[in-house]
Amino acid sequence: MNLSYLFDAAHWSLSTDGSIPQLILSHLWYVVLALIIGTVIALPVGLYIGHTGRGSFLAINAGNAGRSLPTLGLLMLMVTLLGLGLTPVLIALTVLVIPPILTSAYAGMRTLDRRVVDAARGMGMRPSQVLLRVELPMALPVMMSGFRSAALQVVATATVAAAVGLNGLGRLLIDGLAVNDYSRVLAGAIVVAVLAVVLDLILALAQRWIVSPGLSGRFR
Amino acid sequence: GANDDPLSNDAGAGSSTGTSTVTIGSANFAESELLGEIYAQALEAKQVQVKRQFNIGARELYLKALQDGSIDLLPEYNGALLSALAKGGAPEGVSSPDQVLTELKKVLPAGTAVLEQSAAEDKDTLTVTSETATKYNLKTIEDLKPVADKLTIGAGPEWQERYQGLKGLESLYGIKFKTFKPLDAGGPLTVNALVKGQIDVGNIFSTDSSIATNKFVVLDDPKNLYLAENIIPLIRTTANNPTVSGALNAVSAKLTTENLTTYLAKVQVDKQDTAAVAKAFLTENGLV
Amino acid sequence: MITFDDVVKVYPGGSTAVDHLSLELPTGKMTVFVGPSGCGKTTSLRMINRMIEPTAGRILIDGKDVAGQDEALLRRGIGYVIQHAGLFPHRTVLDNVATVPLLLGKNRKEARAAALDLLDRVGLAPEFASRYPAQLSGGQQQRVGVARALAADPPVMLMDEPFSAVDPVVREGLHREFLRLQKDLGKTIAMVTHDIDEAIKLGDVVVILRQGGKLAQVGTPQELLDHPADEFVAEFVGRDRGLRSLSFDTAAALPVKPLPDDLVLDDAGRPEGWRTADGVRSTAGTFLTSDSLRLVTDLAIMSPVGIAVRVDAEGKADGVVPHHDLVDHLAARRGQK
Amino acid sequence: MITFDDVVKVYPGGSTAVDHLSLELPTGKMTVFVGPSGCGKTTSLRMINRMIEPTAGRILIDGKDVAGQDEALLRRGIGYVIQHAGLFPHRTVLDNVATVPLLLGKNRKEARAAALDLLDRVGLAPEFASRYPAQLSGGQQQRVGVARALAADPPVMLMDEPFSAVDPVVREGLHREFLRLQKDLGKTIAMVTHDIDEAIKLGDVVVILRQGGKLAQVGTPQELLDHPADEFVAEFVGRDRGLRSLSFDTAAALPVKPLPDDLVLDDAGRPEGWRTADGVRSTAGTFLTSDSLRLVTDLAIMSPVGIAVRVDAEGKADGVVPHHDLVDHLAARRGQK
Amino acid sequence: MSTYLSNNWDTILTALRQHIWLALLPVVIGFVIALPIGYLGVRFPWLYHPLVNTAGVLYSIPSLALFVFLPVLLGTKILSPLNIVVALTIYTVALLSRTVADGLRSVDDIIVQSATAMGYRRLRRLTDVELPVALPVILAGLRVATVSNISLVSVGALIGVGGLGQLFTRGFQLFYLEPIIVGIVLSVALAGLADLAIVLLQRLVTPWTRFQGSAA
Ligand SMILES: Nc1ncnc2c1ncn2[C@@H]1O[C@H](COP(=O)(O)OP(=O)(O)OP(=O)(O)O)[C@@H](O)[C@H]1O
Ligand SMILES: Nc1ncnc2c1ncn2[C@@H]1O[C@H](COP(=O)(O)OP(=O)(O)OP(=O)(O)O)[C@@H](O)[C@H]1O
Ligand SMILES: [Mg+2]
Ligand SMILES: [Mg+2]
Repeated sequence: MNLSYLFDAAHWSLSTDGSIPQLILSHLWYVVLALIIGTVIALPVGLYIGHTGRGSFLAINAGNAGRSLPTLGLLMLMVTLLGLGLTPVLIALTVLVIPPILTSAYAGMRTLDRRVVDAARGMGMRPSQVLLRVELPMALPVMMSGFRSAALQVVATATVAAAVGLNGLGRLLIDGLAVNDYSRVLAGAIVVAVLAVVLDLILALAQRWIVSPGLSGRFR
Repeated sequence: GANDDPLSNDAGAGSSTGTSTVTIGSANFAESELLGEIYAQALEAKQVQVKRQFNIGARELYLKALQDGSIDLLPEYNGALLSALAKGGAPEGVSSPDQVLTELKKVLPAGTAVLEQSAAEDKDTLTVTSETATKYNLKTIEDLKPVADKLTIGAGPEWQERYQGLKGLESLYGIKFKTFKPLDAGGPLTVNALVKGQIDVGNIFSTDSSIATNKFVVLDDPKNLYLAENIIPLIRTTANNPTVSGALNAVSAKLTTENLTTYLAKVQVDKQDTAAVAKAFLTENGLV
Repeated sequence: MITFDDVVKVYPGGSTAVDHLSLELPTGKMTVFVGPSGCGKTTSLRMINRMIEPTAGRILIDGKDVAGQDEALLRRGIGYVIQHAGLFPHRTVLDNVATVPLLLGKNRKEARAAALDLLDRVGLAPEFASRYPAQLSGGQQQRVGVARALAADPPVMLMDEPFSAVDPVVREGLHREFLRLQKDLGKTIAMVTHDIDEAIKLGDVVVILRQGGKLAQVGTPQELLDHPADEFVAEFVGRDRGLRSLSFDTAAALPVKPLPDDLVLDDAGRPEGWRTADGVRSTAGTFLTSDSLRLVTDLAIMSPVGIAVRVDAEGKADGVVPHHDLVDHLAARRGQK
Repeated sequence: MITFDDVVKVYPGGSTAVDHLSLELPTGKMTVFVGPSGCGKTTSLRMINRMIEPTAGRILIDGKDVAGQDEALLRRGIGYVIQHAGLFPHRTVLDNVATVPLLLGKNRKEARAAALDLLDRVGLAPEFASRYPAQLSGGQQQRVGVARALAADPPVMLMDEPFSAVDPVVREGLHREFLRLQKDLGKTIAMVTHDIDEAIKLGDVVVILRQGGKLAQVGTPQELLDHPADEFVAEFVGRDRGLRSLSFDTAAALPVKPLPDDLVLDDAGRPEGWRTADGVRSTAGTFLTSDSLRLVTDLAIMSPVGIAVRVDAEGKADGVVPHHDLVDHLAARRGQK
Repeated sequence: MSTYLSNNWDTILTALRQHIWLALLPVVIGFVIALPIGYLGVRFPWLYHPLVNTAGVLYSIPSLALFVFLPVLLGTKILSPLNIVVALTIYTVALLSRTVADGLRSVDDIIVQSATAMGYRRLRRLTDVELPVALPVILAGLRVATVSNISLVSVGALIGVGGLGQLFTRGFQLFYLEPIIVGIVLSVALAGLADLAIVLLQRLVTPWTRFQGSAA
């Protein structure tokens, strides 16, 4: 294994075009955008389906159908239709993150103790208060695990952006492959994996912070 | 000739060590695939067993595949192949088809050979839209020099490293572009980016029908940065025999830049099936 | 007062859960709904705070039809204790209890102070306030549930099998505490249980429902025990009816005899036992005038000489009741009714 | 016979669950372990089939130390009914019951036929055989659990709160069935409950444990009620001790008086009620010689005239017991002991 | 579209067949490998978290990088479908070993205990009781693994072995929608069919789940 590319200081200067830090930033940009868009779309739908119980068949199957859409094909389709740019990549990545977020939001809402929801209604909470103050906090652990797996996947898959001329860590893979520089490909793979792990760690910390100890069992 | 069971493919690739199947590869662009298909049908016409393994990727990848025996035969371009194989790129001063061929034969990897090269050529070019050409009054690559710092160039990622890419442009012509956008080697990304104005200058192959379709302007290369790029079959010697070389040399003899451009347009513009276009070429040239 | 006026509930699918129920739940008293599983107890209860809407009929609280009122506001004025507590797992005990006051717009500090006070009332030390429900035992959770329902000081409370999740010993304790609390607070309470013993012990009024949501009988525990309306009620209140009915009469009117010589007392006048041929044997317990006739019966049976001993508040023996006298008293009591 | 020989169990972490327990569980009898939550009942039970290994001491079945035996083989010879049944959700009721016979290498057909027979014995119709556990009510699941434990006809059975998951009415039925079954089968049974009433009703021998896994008392139910070893046991067996102890004596020895005139009979000689000033009033029930003295007491209290009526197997009145006579009988009974 | 289909029927079928092989073989192999690994994660609880974390890391290696590196690591030929198979098997194992562990952990302890108390030995208990009861969870994971494998295979087209993915690159080079759409439709349909097949299989092998949550 040739790690020379990874450990070459020249590739780590923030000011050089195409340096690893720059690629990480652009990579994160795609990841974060896709996660935000995906969450904005999938979360309300998943919550709604879980809250009302209506359309649960859809939720379960849309999850699997979404997963079955090949990201590469979708990306190429979008580029062919829309031309180069961020949009086609974001569409492909968003489609990727929607299923786990949707299904986990749904599952989180479905598996929580209905008696507690009943108690909340019985105390005179309005539907929005029941959702925001009781159901949502209780569904958080399951929802977070869905979000984390979405994040893991999109970090790995955002490398395809480079295949259509964008930046991100995929550049190291695609360019390395094009110029037969395995050390660069390896650097790309390692940085992506490390990025995924670090991101997951951050999300795990965030989860610990936003999920009530009453649910996680981590009592102070 | 279908490779339905992918695991048997491994055994098939071992063909190079004796059996009579020839595995033909191609790079991941339409012309390479068309040429591969033409080779395939020409061989099949001579009762040679053929296996198709097209669309492999960049040269760096398919050369590896050739060396490890995954494929036996490829349509290649003599200049590009030379720059890929020769250490430090193609020697300076070498540019005519014959010079290139001579140099190429010196650096071929062990166990591989080239057959006769054809007259058909498909060169790297620097191409701009007619608007850009008018705006900056561009006719040759040299004309880019005063304005290059305002322009973005798009090409395959490998251009960052190649002499016949950014390096040669800088050392031979003294041209340095504002930015380089890594796209694909003369492929749809580059064409599209050029049309949409996301790049100002693009690396497009000379036979590409998009040049005509989009009324692009191809800039002349007075200093011969780009080598001759004659189409030439690259083959593993174990797969070579008189039948095979005979058939392929006959194809090379009939290939010209013009007829290649015409047939390629049938694939690229008319979206005809590659196999059908290849068959038409062979029939019309009396090769089958 | 809560009034059920010819209330019917038919669930989609056609099962009749409550069948033309008319009832009055007196203000400041505890009314207990009891009956076999599936007889419509929970349904009846939940129609009061409109968690379930009746198919026909009306329910009135102090003369006002609940149907016309804003659901959320109505519910905030009615404490609701749910089976298995239904505590919010993501909130501390304190915040659970403070929920309704906060919903009503109380300021956080006040609400918490009030909640702390309530925890004390249901017998939970302040250190529980910052725990989460998962850190409490079942019985403690039930108490928090009760405290939470009481938090907004609602005049009406609904309780659905509030004590079912805990073991008998803890339940006993919760009962005692609850009765004490209710004596102070005087809420109008509707409670559901499937345990007839609990109903008889806690209820001022007991409502017995039968399968199909029909009213079988309503009355005070004593009335149900003494005069079950039919076989179903008699069977339901059980074989021990006679003994159970003794629970409702105190020993106040029970005539006592002076202390006999063979009752051994200590220096302070407290009974130590009966002098018998085998030596001194335990009295097996004593009773106060406020204890039930049932206890006296039990003591008389257990006593080595068949005599129950009465003591005063200090524990000094002040009279005895031979078993035969007790039987006479029971006969006299029967005659009065 | 199952022998606990100075058995100690200390869990990692240092909590002593069972503290120097020595006991004998008689063959063919039912021994019930009872005590407050966490006192080591389950632990004691599970050491018998080596689900838990003792820290010190030995457990012997018919004189053979269980520690020396192959775990799996040992367990196949001991039926185990676990709390909440623990049925295999992926197997039908029939296959659940046939599990151990199949493990023991019986052929499938025989095992199933035997299982069907057992389902019948625990009162489950054959149509339940092909259902899955999720299709049964809680009480039915418990029966399957019992049937499964019985399937290999093991001489020893362990039952951990086998009836706790069901409501009181169903539990009553299960008790009756189980007692009938045990009368036929005569297994050596160790059972755990936290319900003293259940222990007294079902146990031939009752073992009372106290907190910390110490033995508080062991004896027949009667012995425990009559002579609790200390305050803890007395408190645990409860206030109703006197009345409860009456449950163990039948009315067989109770002297009766001839039928008085004011007892109204129908044509077949069955009692209809007492003629009183208000008209004919119900006898409030009758008793057989096999009924308990507790029932007679209850009837005497409930009776409008303070007299309990005895009937024969056909329901014909054959004698009466005035409450005072009953009290005399109780006094005489006390004297004999 | 129809002319494209009729002209390229053979190519499409070939790609489809290769796609099926490349996607499903790893599912089978991965499942067989994941079973013991998942079991270990339950048998030795301290292994569970390392297992889950390793699976997470493996899953976050970009597929393209894996496709490119495997020949270097395994000494396979660069175009060998074996690379794809091994790469997808790695993903499958990462996904399923966690699912198997979670599934086994989800088996109610009371059930395991009662099996033990009936005299089951460890292995037989696993095969007769724990695995069957965990099946619904495991099969749900298998559905996800199968479906995502089917979609991942196409990435192989970037290095020349990609089943239906070749239709994507083809269409992409020609700026031609038909092959891409055909590829996507076939890929999704294939995933749908495989998914359906597992659902039906699940119905067949876990009849008891149909009643859970209904009665009692
Ligand atoms: N949402 C519903 N849809 C249809 N039928 C229902 C619904 N809820 C309850 N029922 C039926 O209505 C009847 C009364 O139910 P309810 O919950 O009021 O009984 P309960 O007396 O509280 O019983 P338990 O003691 O078991 O809690 C039952 O037969 C029940 O099956
Ligand atoms: N695995 C364990 N590790 C540590 N302590 C344990 C363990 N199992 C039980 N204990 C402790 O040992 C004591 C006895 O437990 P056991 O389960 O035998 O009680 P039990 O009498 O069956 O109680 P219950 O009526 O609540 O079922 C308890 O204090 C319990 O906390
Ligand atoms: Mg209810
Ligand atoms: Mg226990």
